[in-house]
Order: sequence, then C-alpha cells, then structure tokens
Amino acid sequence: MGIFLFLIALLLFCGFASLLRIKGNNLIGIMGPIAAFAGGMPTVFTMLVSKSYIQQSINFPFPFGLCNFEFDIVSAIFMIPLLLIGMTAAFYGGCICKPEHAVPGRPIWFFFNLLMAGIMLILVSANTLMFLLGWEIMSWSSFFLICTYHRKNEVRTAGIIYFIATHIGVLLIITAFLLLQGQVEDFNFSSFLIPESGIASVIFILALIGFGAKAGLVPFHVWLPEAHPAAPGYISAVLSGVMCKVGIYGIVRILLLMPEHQPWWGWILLLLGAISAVYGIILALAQQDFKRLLAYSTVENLGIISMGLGMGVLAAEYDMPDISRLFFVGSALHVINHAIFKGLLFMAAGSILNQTGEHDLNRLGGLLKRMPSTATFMLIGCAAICGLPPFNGFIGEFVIFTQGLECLTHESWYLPAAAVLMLTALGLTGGLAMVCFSKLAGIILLGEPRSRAAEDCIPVNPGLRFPLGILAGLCLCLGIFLPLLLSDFMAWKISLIFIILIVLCTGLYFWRRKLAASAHNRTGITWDCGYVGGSNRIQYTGSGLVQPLTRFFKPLMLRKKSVKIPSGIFPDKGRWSIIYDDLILDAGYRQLFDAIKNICFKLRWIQSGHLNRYILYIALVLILLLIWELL
Amino acid sequence: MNLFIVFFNVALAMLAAPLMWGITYRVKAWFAGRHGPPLLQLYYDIAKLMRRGCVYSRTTTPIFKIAPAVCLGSVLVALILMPGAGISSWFGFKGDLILLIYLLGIGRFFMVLAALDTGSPFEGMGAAREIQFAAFIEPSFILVMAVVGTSGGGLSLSSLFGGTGYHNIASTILAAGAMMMIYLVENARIPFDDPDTHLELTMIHEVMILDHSGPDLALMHYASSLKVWLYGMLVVMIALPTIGLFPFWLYWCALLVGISLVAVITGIIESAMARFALLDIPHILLGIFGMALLSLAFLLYR
Amino acid sequence: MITLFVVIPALAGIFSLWIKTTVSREIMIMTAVFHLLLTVFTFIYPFEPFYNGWMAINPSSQLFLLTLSILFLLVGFYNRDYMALNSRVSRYEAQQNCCMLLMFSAMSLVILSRHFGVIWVAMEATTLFSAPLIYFHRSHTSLEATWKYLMICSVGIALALLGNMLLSYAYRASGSPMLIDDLLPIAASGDRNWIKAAFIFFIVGYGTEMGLAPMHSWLPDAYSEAPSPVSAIFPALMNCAFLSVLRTGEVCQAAGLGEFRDEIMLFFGIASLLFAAIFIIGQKDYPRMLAYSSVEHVGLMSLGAACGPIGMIGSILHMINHTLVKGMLFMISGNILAVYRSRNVNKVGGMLQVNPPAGILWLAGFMAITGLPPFGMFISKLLIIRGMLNSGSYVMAAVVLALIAVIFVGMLLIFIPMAMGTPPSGTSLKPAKPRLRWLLFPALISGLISLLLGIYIPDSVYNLVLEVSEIFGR
Amino acid sequence: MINLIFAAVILSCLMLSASSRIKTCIHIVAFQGAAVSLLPLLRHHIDWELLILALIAALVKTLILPLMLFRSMRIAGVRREVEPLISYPVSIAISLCGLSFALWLATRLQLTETTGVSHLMIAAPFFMMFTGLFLIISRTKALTGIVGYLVFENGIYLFGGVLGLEHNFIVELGILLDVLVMVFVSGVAIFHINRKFDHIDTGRLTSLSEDTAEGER
Repeated sequence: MGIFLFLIALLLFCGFASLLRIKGNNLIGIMGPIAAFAGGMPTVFTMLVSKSYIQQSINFPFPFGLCNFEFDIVSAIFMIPLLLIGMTAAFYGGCICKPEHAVPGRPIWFFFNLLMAGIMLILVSANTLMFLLGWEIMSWSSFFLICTYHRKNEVRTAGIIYFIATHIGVLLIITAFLLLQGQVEDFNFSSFLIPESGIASVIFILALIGFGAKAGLVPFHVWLPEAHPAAPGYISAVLSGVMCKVGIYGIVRILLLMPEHQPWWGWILLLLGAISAVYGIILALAQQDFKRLLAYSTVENLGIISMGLGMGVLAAEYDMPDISRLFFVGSALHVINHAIFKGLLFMAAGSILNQTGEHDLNRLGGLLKRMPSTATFMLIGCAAICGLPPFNGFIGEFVIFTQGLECLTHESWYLPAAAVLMLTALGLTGGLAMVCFSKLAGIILLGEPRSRAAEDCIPVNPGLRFPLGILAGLCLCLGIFLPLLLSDFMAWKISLIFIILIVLCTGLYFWRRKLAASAHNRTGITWDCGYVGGSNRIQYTGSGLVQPLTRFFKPLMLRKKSVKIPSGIFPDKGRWSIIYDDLILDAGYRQLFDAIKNICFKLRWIQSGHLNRYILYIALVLILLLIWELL
Repeated sequence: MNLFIVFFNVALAMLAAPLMWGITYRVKAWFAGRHGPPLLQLYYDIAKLMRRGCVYSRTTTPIFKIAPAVCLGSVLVALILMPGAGISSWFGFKGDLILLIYLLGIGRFFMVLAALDTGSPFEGMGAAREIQFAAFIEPSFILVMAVVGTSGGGLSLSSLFGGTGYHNIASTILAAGAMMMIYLVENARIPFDDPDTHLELTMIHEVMILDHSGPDLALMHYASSLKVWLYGMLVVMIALPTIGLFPFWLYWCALLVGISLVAVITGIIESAMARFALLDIPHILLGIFGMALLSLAFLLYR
Repeated sequence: MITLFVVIPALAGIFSLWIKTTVSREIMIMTAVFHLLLTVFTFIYPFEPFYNGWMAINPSSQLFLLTLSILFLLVGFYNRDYMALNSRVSRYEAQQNCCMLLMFSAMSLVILSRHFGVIWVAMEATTLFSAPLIYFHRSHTSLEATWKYLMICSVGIALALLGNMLLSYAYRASGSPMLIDDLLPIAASGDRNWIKAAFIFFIVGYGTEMGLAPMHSWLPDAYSEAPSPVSAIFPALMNCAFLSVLRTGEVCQAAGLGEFRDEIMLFFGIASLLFAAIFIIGQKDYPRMLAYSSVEHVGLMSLGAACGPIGMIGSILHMINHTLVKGMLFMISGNILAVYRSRNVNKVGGMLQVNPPAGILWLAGFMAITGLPPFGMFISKLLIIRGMLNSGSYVMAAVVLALIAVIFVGMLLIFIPMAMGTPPSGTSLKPAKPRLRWLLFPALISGLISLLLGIYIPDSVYNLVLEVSEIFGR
Repeated sequence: MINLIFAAVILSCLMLSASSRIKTCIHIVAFQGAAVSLLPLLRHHIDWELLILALIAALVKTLILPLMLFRSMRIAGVRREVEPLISYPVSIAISLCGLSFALWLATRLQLTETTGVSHLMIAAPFFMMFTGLFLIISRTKALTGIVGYLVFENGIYLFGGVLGLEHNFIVELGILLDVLVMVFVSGVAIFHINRKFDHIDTGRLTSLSEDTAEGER
C-alpha cells in the first residue's frame, strides 16, 4: 500500500520538477511514469496471485480527516493498464523528436504525471473525498493534455466539449457518493450504510451516467471522438487505454459498495453496452480520420466490457455465481487487453501522423513498405483488436461468449433473452470490427500511396518503435499464454491450438516459398484488365471499402455531403466528399445547449438597464414575500 | 481415439474436399445439358498450379505471400476441432465452437488484406463485399452455434452428436436451413455470388484472388475447397444429429455422402436460380439471422 | 481598543486626502497591515467589549475581520502597482484612496458592532463611500453605474431601516432592545409576525448590498465600471451584508423561526443561481461575467446557510474562498485590461502567448472559481450540496446542480478562449511592462491561499469556522 | 386630531400619484415632511430630546430638502411635467391597490396590547412607502425619483413615529437617511447627470444593460 502512496508522491514530485527551468526537466517528467511502472508492477502481481487486499488509513488535517486507502484485486486489475500504458506512452513521448506540431514541452509532462497520480489515487482510495480529488485532478489534467495544441480552434472545441462532459459527469458522481454516504459523518467507504432500494437505484443511475460519461458509453460518449484526434498520439493512448477504464472502475466500485443489486441494473448495463458496441463500431468504420476511427472503436470496446459487467450482474441475480464471476473475469481481461492494443494502435497512429501529417486515411497507403516496423506492429494491433487468434484480443471476448452460451441453459426467461441479445450484439460487433480494421490496415499500410505526403514518408526513429514493439510483443504473448490462467475450462488447449496454428502457418509459408523458388517467378504490375492509364488514385479508398455498410446504416449517422461539380468551358477541379458525423452530438447535445442558450438570451431583457425596472423587481419581491409569509 | 478422430477428419477433408467442387459443377453441367468438367478437375488445377511459377505485382508486400498460408492453415486448424463418429475431437473443449468461428475469421482477414495489398480496384471491391457479408452473417453463425451448443449441452462442437435424435424438430430444421444459407454465403455461391461470371466486377471471392498465381493460387483454391468441406460437415451434422450414432466406418461414409449431397443441392440451387441483386443481399442475410434466432427460440422456450 | 479597528482606517483615510497621492498608496498598505496585526492580536488577547457591548469581538467577527484585512492588504499592494501603471497621477486618486479607507473602516464597524442600529449605520456608510469609487473614471457609463448603485442601494438601506423598526417593535414588551446579545435570550418572547416581516425587510434590504437576485441589478454595472482594485474589495462588502443577514437570521432562529429563515434564504439562493446562469451564458464582457459569478456564489452562500449545520460550515468556507478567488480574478482582469485595453471577451485571446503568467493565473482562477480541486471552493461546494441532500431537499439539489452545470459551461466558454488560442487579429497589444508581472503577485498570493484552503486547513482556522457555523446555524 | 393627520397623509399620497407637476409634488412632500416630523409631539409627553429631534427633522424635511430640490430643478432646467410611464388614472388605481395592500398588511401585523396604535396608523406609513416606491418606478425623471424616495422614507419615519421608537436611536437613523438623500441629491446625482448628459431623464440612462451591452464599450 505504502508503495502506491509513495509513487503518487513521486509522480507529483516529477510533475512539479519537470516544470522547473532546468536542464533535462523533460527527462525528470518521463522518469516519473517509468519509475511508477518499475515500482508498482511487483506489488500488483503479488496482489493478483495472492488474491488478498491491503488496507491502510492515514489521518490528514481538515478537510480530509481520516482517510482509508485500499488496494484490492479490482484496483490491481485496473492498475496494470495504468502502469504499462503510462510507462510506454511516457517513453514514446520522450522520444518524439519532431513533434506533430510545435509542442510546449514542459506542461505536458507536468500534466502527464498529474494525470497518472490522479488515476492512481482513484484506484487506491477508499474514501469519497480522496476519490473525488483524484477524479478531478485526472479530469482537468487530461483536459489540459487534450488542449496541448490549443492554438488550433478544433482542438479547443474538443477540449471544451470534453470538459463539459466530464464536469457534468463529476457533478452526478459527487451526488451519487453523497447520497450513498447519507447521514454518515466520515467519508470512508467502509463506514457507509447500505441504502434502501429506492435510493440505491437513484445512486446507481447517477453513478452510471457520471462514470459512463468518462467511460464513453453511448449516449455519453460524445467527447471521445472529438478529444482523441485533438490530443497527441501517446496522450490519446493514455486517455483511451487508461482513463476510460477508470470510468468502468467507478461503475464496478459502486456495484461493490452496494451489495444488493437489482436485475434491471444488469439490463441497463447490458443495453448500454450493446448500444455502445454496435453504434461505436458502426461510426468507427464510417470515419476517415483514423484517430477518430480509433476513438469510436474505444467506445465499442468499452461497450463490450460493460456488456460483460451487465451479464455478470444478471447472472449473479439469477443465482449463477460461477458464471457471473467468469463474466467479470472476461471483462477484466478485456480491460487489460484493450488497453494494450489500443495503446499500440494510438501510438502507431501518432507515428503515422507524425511522419505524414495526414489525418485522412484515404490519402495514405503503402506505408508497410515505407515504415516497416511501425506498420507491422500496427498490423498486429489491428489483428488483435478484431479478436483474431492467436492475439490477446481473443481471450476476453471468448470468455464472455462462452459464458453467454452457458446462460442460455438457464431455465428462467430473462437470462437467456439477455444472453441472446449479448451474443447477437457481440457477434455483429466482431464482424463489423473486422471490416473496420481491415479497412484501417489495408488502406493505410497496403496498396500504393494515395498522396505525396504518404509517398515520401520516412521511418520514425527507433525510440518510437521500441514501445510499440513492447506492446505488440505483449499482444502475441498474452494472446498465447493468458488462457493458461483460466483454470475454469480446458483453456490450455486454446494456447496449444494457437501454437499449432502459428507453426502450421509458418510451415506452409516456407513450403510454398520453396515451391515458388523452384519455378521461375516474374514481377509485374497489378492486373488491370489491360487498362493502361491507371494512377494510384483509382485504388479502392477506405470510404469505398465500407460504402455498402455505411449505406446500410445511414439512418444512424449524420451524413455531411459536399459536392463541387466542375463546370464552365475550362472547368476547375471538382470535389466530392462525404463525412459521417455523430448524430447524438449534433442532433442531441448541440440542440439542447443551443436551446438553453436561446432561453437565456430571450431572458436578457430582465437586465434592461432601466432603473425603474430594477426598483420594481425589489418592490415586487418584497410584496411577494410579505404576502407569501404573512398570509 | 480422439486423436484418431482428428486424423480421420483432416485426412478425409484433405482428400475429398476438392471433389465437392467437381460434383457441384457436374450437376450444373447436367442441368445445362452439357458434359461438364471431370469430377477431379480441381485436383488437376491444383497440381498444375503447384508446378507453375508466380507473377507478383510490384505493389505487393509479404502480406500477399503470407495470406495463402494463413488461409490454409486456419482452415486446417479449424478442421482439427471437428468431432467425428459420435466422439469429440481430442482438441475439442468447452467453447471451441466460438474458436472455430474466429479461426475462419483469420483466413478471411488475411484474404481481404491480400486483396487490398495489390491495390487493384477490382479486388478492393471484392474485399468490400466479402467482409460486408461476413459481418452480416456472423451473428447468425453464432446463433446457430448457440443452437448446436445448447441442444446437446456441453457448449462444444462435440455436442453436435449430443442430442440423440430429433428432440426438437422445428429448431433442427431451422438451424439446418440457416446453416445451409451460411454455407452458401461464406463460400460465395449463387444466390449470393456468382463465381463464374466472365467479368470480375460481379464476383466476390474469385475476384479477391485475381492476382494470386502459381502455388499461392493453388493454396487459395485448396483452402476454399476445404472451407466448403468444413461448412458442409456442419450442415450435415446439424441436419442429421443421429449420424453420431452410426458405427465408426459407416459414419465416415455417411459423412462423405452427406457432404456430396450438400454439393449436389448447391449445384441444383445454382442452376435453378439467379444471383440476387447486390443491394438486396443484406436484407436476405437479416432473414437468415431471423431463421437462426427462431430456431434458438424454439429450442429455449419450448 | 476595539475602536482602533474603525478609527485607524478612518483617520488614515481623512489624512490621505491632504498628503501626496503616491504616499497615500503606501498609507493604505500600512493601514491594512496594522489592521491585520490587530486582528491576529485578537486571537491572542481577547479585547473587552466597547460601550456595554455595542462593539465586541466574537469568533464570527474575528473570521470576517481576518478575511477582510487579508483581502484589503492584497488589494492595497495591487492598488499601488495598478495606479503606478499610468504614468501621471489621476487627480481623483487621493479621493479614491480616502474613500477606500473609509469604506474599510465602515466595513470593520459592520463586522464588529453588536447593535442592529450601528450595523445599519455602517452599511449605509459603506454605500456612501463606495459611490465615488464607482464614479472614479468620470465617464458617462460610470456615472450611470453610480446613479443606479446609489438609488438601488439606498432603497435597500431604507428597507433595512424598516426592518430595524419592525424588529425593535416586535420586542416592545421587553423594552425593544437592539443589542444582539440582549435580544437572543428573550428572542422567543417576540411577536412572530413582526419578526417575520422584520427579517423579510432585512434580507431584501441587506440582500441588495449583498447582491442577491433579484436585487442584484446594480452589481454588474458597478463591477464593470469601477477600477479593478475597487472591484476587488467589493466581495468584502458582500461579506459584510451577508454577516448582517446571518445575524438577523440568528435572531429568527432563536425566536424559533428557523424553517422560515431557511425557506427565505433558499428562495434567494435559487433565484441568484438562476439569474447568474441566465446572464453568464454568452456574456461578452468579462468584468460583468465576474459580477454575475459573484451573484452565483452569494446565492450558494445563502443556500448553504439555509441547509443545516453542514451547509452552514460550507457557506462560511465558501465566503472565505469566494472573497479570495474573486479578488484574485478582479486583480488579473485589471491586468488583462491593461494589456488588451478591452472589456470585450472576443477582443481578448491567447493570453498564454501574450502574457503567460497572467494566462496561467487566469486558468487557475477559473479552476478555483468553478470549484475544481485542489482549490478550496471544491470543499465548500461539496459541503453545501451535502447539506442540501442531508436536509432532504432533493429537488432543490437537482435544480442547483443543473444551474451549477450551466454556469460552469458558460464560464468555460468565456475563460478558455481568453487564455488559450491566439490573440485576435487587429487588437493593439500594449507591450507587457515588467510592472505587470508585479501586478500579478497579490493575485498569486490569494490564489495560493485558496489552494491551501483546499488541501490543508489549519485546525485553529477550522475550529473558528466551526464555532461561527455553530453560532449562526444552531 | 391624530387621525385627521393620518387621513391627510393618505390623501396627499393619492394626490402625489395623480399630480402632473413636479412643483406640486415637492410641496406635497414638504407638507408630508412637516406632518411626519411633528406627529410625535402630538402623541407623547414632550421632553427636550424629543422636541429637538422633531424640530431638526422638520427643518430638514420641510425646508432644506424641498429647497434643494427646487434649486436643482433650476440648475438642471427641468421641465415642469413629471412624465409618467403610466397614465394618471392607472396610477391612481394602482395606488388604491397599494392602499388596500397596506391595510391588509396592517391587519397581519397584530398589535397585542393597546399602545394607542390603530391599524390605520400602521397602514398609513406603509401606504406612503408604497407610493414612494411607485413614484420611483413609474416616473422617468431623476428628480421625481428623488421625490419618490423622499416620500418613501418619510413613510419610514412616520412608521418609526407611530411605533413610538423615539427612545432607541431609530429616529436619528431616519435623519441620517435624510442626510444620505441630501448628499446624493445635491452632490453627485443631479449635478453630474445634468452636466454629463444635458438631460436628467433617467429613463434614458440605459447604456449599461444586457440586451444592448455586448461589451463593445
């Protein structure tokens, strides 16, 4: 326990030290997360093997008072992404020599360390005030990180949207915790009483919205697709890989704090998860900005996780404890795995953006030849996020799937219905995810470059490949060896089959190479039906690749089409672009806030500048109060 | 014994799979009143291609060369999961039906990547359709697997034989129908795709392997025929659960006959009806999903 | 001895009319220092009450005095550098310093006196002395602001006088005493309706000074027209009014009209939040925005005061934090005005680029004023909300939370573009003088104090707050 | 006798809300000032302190303030009409409503023991205050605003007199209030407004507002 408090202090120290105008302050800032990784991991692993929990309480002066800190298995699970992604992202950020744009260096490391410290505080605190302190620190430091390039308008807008979402969320969270605390004097979780069902449901809903806003569950996800493209790659990696998970952590914590659940909570979690998963992946595959695409796929994956949670709650309610446990295990696995491959993908995207300066994947292509190692790692990430064996994305979804099948055998009506819903949503999501990421990999990395920027981009420096390498290696190793941890079914066979698969494929590959080598091979151009005037522009674009699907799911998206038809005798360039935007943001929240704004503007006449009116208000309120109170 | 099952499954598939192609085309030719290609045509093709050299596009990357190996490998690994003769495979375990679906996914993923790797618009188009249909068919496939898993209990492919006999006719029929449809979709047959129109634009599967040549093409063909075999096995096993009760040798013969029957039916369908309009296909796929859902519902809420 | 609190600033003020203006700036600082020392001294050595208890030291007066003198000290330093910005001394500055000092003494009198009449006189005095301060720039708009301020506040003051009358008549049976300490023991004997009427008149009257909506209407004009140092001490004026309201509320409570008082204060709190929300959204003039945020926070204070002991603690803490933070923000806004020479939000941008320290402080001030930890206002807001929830007014709490969210959005949309981004084209930027840096120091200090209050409150201060909240929220 | 005075006060208030000339208004205010400041002498046994207070009040209310008002009228060259925002009949109607409200209020504030205070005596000052506020609200000119304010705090003074609170400090406060009025009537307001704006029509002092103010000042 003490180690984590020490690490928090260390991170804070590094953050502040990195602000100093001294030589190598950036190095200090980078050392913070790395030291945290080195220091924290052993404890986490000891926790995971000895499924115990440590507790410690420290007496702070007012306003905090006696605060409990607690580090249990849940915290440990969520601590892994924090430490891992934090370390790799810090390394990556430290090695960026040519930033994507002019980056003010020092504040980044200050806020980065603060962000990590805040999240760590959240994970270890068993006290409302400490929890909220960490939460808010996390929120605003991440806001400033998103606003790194605050000179650009869209970045500021993204940051503002994020901050609004997170602050409304935190208000709800505060309310939830205060309701949970009720009349109890001290703020420690341990001393909370069990609320009666009505209040409990209110608390759950408040917490769900509040934490869901952070976790990016639809319809509270609107900040994600704005914020992730705005932030630098490695920052988005931390935001998506770690910070969104903290939202899930909050939901789990609230569920743990309120022992008596109700079935419909599980249903709500499940529904939210299903909607997030499907909606998220549909919008993801419609995107052209590849960081936006990754952001939406974050929504999808968090949807999968919360589906798992919901099924877990339901299964527990229909007294299938083992199955519900396994659901939670599956979600936990997916939490860790998603952090790894999403961090990998975001950092790879950062490198690509760094080298080409292109946001739009339809203008990229052929990067596998130009930056081989980065592209390979990215390919591995794509395969992993599709849940393909033998990578780590598979195992979490597999566990959730199998438990869903288990639930079908339950005799009640509701649980199988929920299971069918979950299986369908998960299946559809899986299929669409494959579309989405074969688009990402195929269009960006393969084929011929579609723009000059992609044409002459050069490999990044090794420092930027190293963290990607670590994560990609983890994708493979965890994919193969994680099943061994699942003692519940004969999962070791999965590992075995994966190994067979790898061996077989490599064997076949070399065999066919021998065959091909024996005969005489030629190289030519791609078969073009004899059409000669071809250019790279006639390749299939990402938008074209997913057009059948976007056309099918059109109602779910906001289609922004801008056409410029060439005209005149000497026509200039024509243009045609279709962008699929978020319906919920534009048709939902924007309208709402505009309505509020209009109402306020309509009421501006109150402050009209006429003294007579002002006095009238005073007289009226006086008379009103006299009548009201003395009647 | 379980290891024997694995051996038999793989061996039979590797030997007999290309035959199904021949059967289908013979049936089609018979309907068309032609003589048609010899039954073993695909064997000849593969053998010839093995000896040929390859033409590689300058655009392509190693992905293009890895893809055929992965396609074949993944189908083979999928095959070792299949049970046989009432006995589960040695590799079988609880939940292997999910793994089966994902294994078939790998092959598709790499095939699509290979198609995009050539940078050819045709193959891009083919890839677009392929993954679209796959995405739509996946939920139905999973639900059919759920029917399989729950009908016999045990949540594994081995429970294909678990249900001794037709304890729930409606569900079985629906599931078999859905599986047949999935078979047609996944193997890109009419009415979902026409593999032998002369223009690449209308095809899905064939156009994706347009640039493959020599051993690569051979592996691709072989992998796809194995895929046909695998799906055929699933159709047969779902349609007649009692096949598991047959004695050992009889079982394999029955399996061979059954899958050939499926191939014949494919041929009949292909000659009887035309290809659907591309834009209607998603709705039909939804229809398949409805079938699967219905069969599951019959199974659960009887 | 107590009288020194009042006499010294008054003398200094009158004195500063005749001496050199630059010196009078120093005088102001010295007075503030002396005042602060005296306040600190009261903790060590309790002063005996003055003139049978018309003025006395008790925890509440100590706390409010402390806040007042700290703020005034900071503003004193700020005032010196701010006035030194423009090279030639304004001819009205001597008068301004004098009025500020007189206001200072009047506010101390409000805080110290235990007699409702004296409190009323002192409040009237603050109104009188602050009028010329608002009129400092001698422009049309400033005159208009002054005129409205005088008119509205004197109506308010008159109502408060009526409140005095009603209150004293309510206790005619026991010889209508006006000393709080005499009133409290016999409070229950009073005539309920008269007390109710009295409290209504009091809260409407003093609420006008305090800036509770809908009596707040003078506030934005005055804030935006007055020079920044003056605007920076207005929060203290509000605290005085708040203290007077709390004292009358104390009598109400002693008379067993606690619910009645809470009801009224809740009403005004919600109203203030509502009005603040309406006018902060899309506000184009940042001093006015700050003024409306003052309305919001005054509303929060009265909400807290209406919501039981916890809420009362929260509202006392909120009072302290708001004083510091709002003072800080006004000092920075003076700095912004000096650089950009515009009060229009759209003409201010990219402070982080143009004047980094100011930009950073502006962002910090934003975090402080919207109650993000680790700033003190987080705790006080938390306690106020907790008080509301514990007192069971869930609907009210929901409304308050919604309004807080709306206000947050409004302020975010104003603050962030000001600090971040690039300076708008076509703005003629003064080159930031080195003096501007010094201008920021008082702001920095007050920000740091409020930060400290968020993470560590010394036990002595906390106990003081507890005592005060027990006095008012019994 | 006393009741007569009260009746006169109430009637004068009605006249105020109806009269169209500033001069008349000021005269009425002066009369009211005399009435309210001399009232205590009629109700209590006279001691010196009370007498002096009353005389000072009378001096301020009946002489100094009206004279200053006339002076500032001269300086500012105000036209003679009061320029109401709402027509006179409506004004009268409203002030009648005010009267009824004042009477109701008087009934609510019950007077337990007999101190010789009747409901009318409570109602009259409230009515005066109401009229004062009404004048401030409904008339555009700064001067009429001040007249209204005078009426208002005459009402307060009267209230103090009625309740017989002379002996604790309240009346002095009332006189202080007069001083406040004096200060800003003579000193700040009229003079400066007149000098700056060449009109003292406060109805036109509306540059500081929200619906126009977009900060472009």
